[in-house]
Amino acid sequence: MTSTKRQIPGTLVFDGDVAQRGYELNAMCFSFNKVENRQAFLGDEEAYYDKFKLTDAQKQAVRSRNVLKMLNAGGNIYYLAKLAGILGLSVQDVGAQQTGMSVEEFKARLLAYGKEN
Amino acid sequence: MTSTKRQIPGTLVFDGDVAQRGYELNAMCFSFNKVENRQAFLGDEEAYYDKFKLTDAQKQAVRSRNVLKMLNAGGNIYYLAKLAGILGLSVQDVGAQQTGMSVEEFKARLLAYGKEN
Amino acid sequence: MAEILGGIFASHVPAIGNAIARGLQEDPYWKPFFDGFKPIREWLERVRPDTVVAFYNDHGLNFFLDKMPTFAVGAAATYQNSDEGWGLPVARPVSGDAGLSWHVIESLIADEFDVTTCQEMLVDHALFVPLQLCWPDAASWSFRLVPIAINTVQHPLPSPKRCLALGQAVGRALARYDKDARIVVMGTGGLSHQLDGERAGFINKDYDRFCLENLCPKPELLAQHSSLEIVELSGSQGIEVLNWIAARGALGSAGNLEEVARNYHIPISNTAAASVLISDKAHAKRELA
Amino acid sequence: MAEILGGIFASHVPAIGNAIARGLQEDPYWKPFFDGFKPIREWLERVRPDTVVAFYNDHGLNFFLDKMPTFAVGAAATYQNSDEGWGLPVARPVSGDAGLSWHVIESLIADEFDVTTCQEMLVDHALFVPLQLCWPDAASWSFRLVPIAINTVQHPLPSPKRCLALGQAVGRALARYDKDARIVVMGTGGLSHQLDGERAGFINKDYDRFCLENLCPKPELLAQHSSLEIVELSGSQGIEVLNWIAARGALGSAGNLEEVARNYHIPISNTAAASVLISDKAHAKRELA
Ligand SMILES: [Fe+3]
Ligand SMILES: [Fe+3]
Repeated sequence: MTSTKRQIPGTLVFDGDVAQRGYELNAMCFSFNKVENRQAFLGDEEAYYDKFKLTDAQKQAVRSRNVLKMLNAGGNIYYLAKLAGILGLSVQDVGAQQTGMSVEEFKARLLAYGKEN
Repeated sequence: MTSTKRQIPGTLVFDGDVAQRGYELNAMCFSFNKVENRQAFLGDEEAYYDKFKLTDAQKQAVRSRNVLKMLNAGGNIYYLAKLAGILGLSVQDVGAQQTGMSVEEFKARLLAYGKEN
Repeated sequence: MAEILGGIFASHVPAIGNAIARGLQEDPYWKPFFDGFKPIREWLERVRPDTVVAFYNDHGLNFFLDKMPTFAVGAAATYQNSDEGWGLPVARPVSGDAGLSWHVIESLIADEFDVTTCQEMLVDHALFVPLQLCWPDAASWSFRLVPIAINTVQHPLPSPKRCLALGQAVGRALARYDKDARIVVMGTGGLSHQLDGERAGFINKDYDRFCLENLCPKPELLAQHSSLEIVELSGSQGIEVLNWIAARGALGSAGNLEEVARNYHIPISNTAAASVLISDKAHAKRELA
Repeated sequence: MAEILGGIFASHVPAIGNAIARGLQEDPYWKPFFDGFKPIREWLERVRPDTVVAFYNDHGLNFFLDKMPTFAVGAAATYQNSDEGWGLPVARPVSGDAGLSWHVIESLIADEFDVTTCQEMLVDHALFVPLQLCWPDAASWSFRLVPIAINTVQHPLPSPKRCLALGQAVGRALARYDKDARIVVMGTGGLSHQLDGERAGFINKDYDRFCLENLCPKPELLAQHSSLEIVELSGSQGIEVLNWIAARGALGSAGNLEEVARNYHIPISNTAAASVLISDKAHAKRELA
């Protein structure tokens, strides 16, 4: 069904192709529901990558703290949000990083939506 | 939907009512996919019951090695089969016990099906 | 006999849970959103439901990609919240209504909905945040819950049309339930928002207005788009409106319904946040008589 | 383009796996059953499939009652067997065909089947026993697998009618697949047997004959009963014939099909055991041309 995929601007649809690519990364993020796993990650990131058999692209994306790269490596935002939490990033921080804005600009844009008619 | 349930002779349909009643027992049996759990059960049955929070009816049924009692306590045969394995019971042993036959009689009955026209 | 009193529709982002934990209801950023729940809480005090049937989506607490159901119906005795990884306080557990759950499951399978049945089910902020908004005093929670999870995480998602049909089938099952139950239906999530990608921060007020205008009188209009069309219109998390569509389906025919309250406020976190209360007129009449 | 070569239907009880492990194929008790696979193996050598799409039911290896799907479609790169608790040797893993799996999943969700998607999935004897019967030399397994699990464990089960429709929808998806694939469909389990209750050891030859007679030409007759009616007719495990019904659905219209081999033997363990091979005439004609 790949040939007829709908293209949505600025949006990577998390479908089977992406889900296959990102399985290990998402499995790692899913493990962060448990505090001992979050601590293990913070204690030794590289060992934790290997425990979940992350691909090189996934490792590089996480090392770089770049959310767009994590998405391209197959990460799903519902699971990546748990990693963002560990890294101390709010959803505004994540939004700003992906859109190339400062966090203040990103927040101002959201507030502006509320003020326009 | 309890009022309109179909009654099938000699058969306890594993539906929501039974599944609720037997959840802990079936969870215990599901754990027997792992050899270390089978060994833990064999090492200390009573402690293993408590680990899975078996109800008194479930404990009594397993202690008695009586399959019909296990079914009445909510056990599902797909999971109970793993317990039967630990107890060294074949499906013919289990069939004989439930039907009140000797194992030889039970096997003979199965063979007879094949010989009749 | 069971009766459906009405339906509550509410956003569910974790930041709201955080604001509740920190007591920010009167803070200028939060007040316009929290105030939307005043009429809902007043209504709930009046109609006294004892059962909540809630459509929501799991955010990676109970379900992972190893076994991702399209529709999952809870059939547990109790629903626990749990650590989701980002520091939200763990909510008090809620009692289940396993008898009603199994009635709904029997009915859905007979109607050819291929649901996954969950006798254990951790429930995340997507349900506990709206419950806290509606019943701020968790210590007094006396209602029983039937949670129904819809996949909004991994495409292909169910179509809006299928979600509406699921809700309608749940509504028929509830109407046939022969035990006493005063039921409120709930749909959580939305409205437009997107957390991921170059389009992060996307909000579409026109589409949100379209949803709010048509939810009560013409839900079939919300079901005219495909799921991918809604992702485009409403954002990759705006698709959580599937939960609203299913919940609206459970309320049945528009002729019996009345919109009692509506609130829409931007922004809450990255989200166009909303709350809606729809009540069943027939129930209201019975109460007066 | 993908083509469906035919379908294989086979019992799957663990005792068969045991007999294979112990090399009892020529033992007088086992020979009448194993001999039924000779024509199937010959046919497989001739048509050389590279893909197996298999309908089966899990026996408590991959799924538990915490999350019990009605229909689950595997989308893994590899399928592992694992210890089921009763001493069967663990089978060699099989490669998945994740591309085909996702194609089938997209198609099923579009057709309003609410499947659970499994990117990891342990597969039990119910699939590995039939694979070993068809391809005794596991070292040479070169086909790729798409497993589809049907709930036969916890009622309410899907209706036979719904299972037939599921199979038909899978068949349509396979026919539309635009990559090369030589596909064999498989349905495992049955025929009549019952392990539990005072009726343990129950076998119903009349009902089994009815199934075998109608499977190829008139599968809709097998779908005329409810699942509970089949439990009564065929035993509480005889209901595994749901897998056969779905697999038959995937083969499409009877006019294109031909029954090539059939075997029925009582008893294997507590079961009326059977095997059937149905081939696609159109494919056979293309091969000759
Ligand atoms: Fe959400
Ligand atoms: Fe079986």
